[in-house]
Amino acid sequence: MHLQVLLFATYADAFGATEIVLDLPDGATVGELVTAVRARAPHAALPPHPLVAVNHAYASSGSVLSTGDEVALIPPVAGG
Amino acid sequence: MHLQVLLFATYADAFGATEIVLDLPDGATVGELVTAVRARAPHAALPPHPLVAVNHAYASSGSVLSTGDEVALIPPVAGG
Amino acid sequence: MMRAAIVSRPLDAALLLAEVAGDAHGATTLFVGTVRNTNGGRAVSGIEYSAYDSMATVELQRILDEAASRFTDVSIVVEHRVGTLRLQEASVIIATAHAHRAPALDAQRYVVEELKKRVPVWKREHYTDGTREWVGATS
Amino acid sequence: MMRAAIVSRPLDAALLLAEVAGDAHGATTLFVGTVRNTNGGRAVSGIEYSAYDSMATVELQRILDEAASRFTDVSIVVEHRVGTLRLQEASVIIATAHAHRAPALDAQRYVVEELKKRVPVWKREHYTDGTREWVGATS
Repeated sequence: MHLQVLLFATYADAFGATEIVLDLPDGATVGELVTAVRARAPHAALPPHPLVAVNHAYASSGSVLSTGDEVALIPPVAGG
Repeated sequence: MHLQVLLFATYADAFGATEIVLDLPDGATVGELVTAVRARAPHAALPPHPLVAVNHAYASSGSVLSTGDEVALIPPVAGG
Repeated sequence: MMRAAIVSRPLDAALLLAEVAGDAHGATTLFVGTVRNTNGGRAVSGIEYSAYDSMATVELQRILDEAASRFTDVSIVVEHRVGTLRLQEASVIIATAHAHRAPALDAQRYVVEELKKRVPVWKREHYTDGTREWVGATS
Repeated sequence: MMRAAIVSRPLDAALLLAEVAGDAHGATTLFVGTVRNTNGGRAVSGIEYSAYDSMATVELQRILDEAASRFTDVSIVVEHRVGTLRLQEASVIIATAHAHRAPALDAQRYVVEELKKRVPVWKREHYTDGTREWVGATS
């Protein structure tokens, strides 16, 4: 399945993009998505276990993804 | 020594006055003043150990009073 | 900036906020105590606040001095109003500011709690049935 | 009254105070986060805030829902601004109100702490020497 992954702040800078598209097997998990993202830009500053949001909620690395999910990699937040 | 004692809120209502004058021996303490005030209006709603302020600071019952001190009996506070 | 006052005019939240503001501050807080419409199940029409003005001012100043030593570099302005207030009018406003949020919030809490315990101010509630009563407990 | 928003216009403390006001409330609080002039010893000229807007709004709403269940009958309005802010401009304002002061203050603290931990907003500081840097830790 194709998944669009949103990038913000330092992650967007590291990848030079605010969004990347991945092709993952059906049933892939959040953890597998992170591994695929890191493989794609091995030198980028993406930690092994970044915060990930799926459909606007934080998701654990075991969460299973579906086509159409809105996935986002969330750098350490600094609002307020 | 003559001492003026300020009364507020429920205490003022109980005594029907916002100020009373007492004649106490030199060296009288806050505790002795309270006893004298209670003796003067035995049926008024003044508890045995009311808060007392001397010169704008809370004082313990053992504090010794001097002529010219500003003494006040402080009902339970309810600001804010 | 540290200032405490007992006043007999309406309180203005925006003025107090502006008074503690400064570009070294990252966090500003406000606490506003207002007259609410019920207490203990009775319908309130207003509250009459009275104070031992001279001592109340001194006691508020002592609280600010304590806050200044606990929360280094905090700014605090507090005003307590006396007189008869209508529903929703502010009886007390506390504004605090600090470089960081924790001391700004801690100072706000410290001042409101100490004020409630120590500052010689009293209130008599006016009820919609025309009766009035001194309120002993703080709310 | 519960409302959360990510906005790109200046924040107005007086409007948020008025929005949570009500004559059943005895206590109203405000927390204002502002751009301060230094961080880590560097002179700051402004801060650029960005957000994952859609999720930030949802996450703020979740925090308000949690506050509503912890602090029954609390009113809360929170706005976080995005864009480039100058010194002393407000980046976030949280207004809370309740019949009693403890839940109003506790809700204020809860919302600000959870917001700092969970809401996807980032800031890049602009320094007076012309450099810029993403800020990882909250202040």
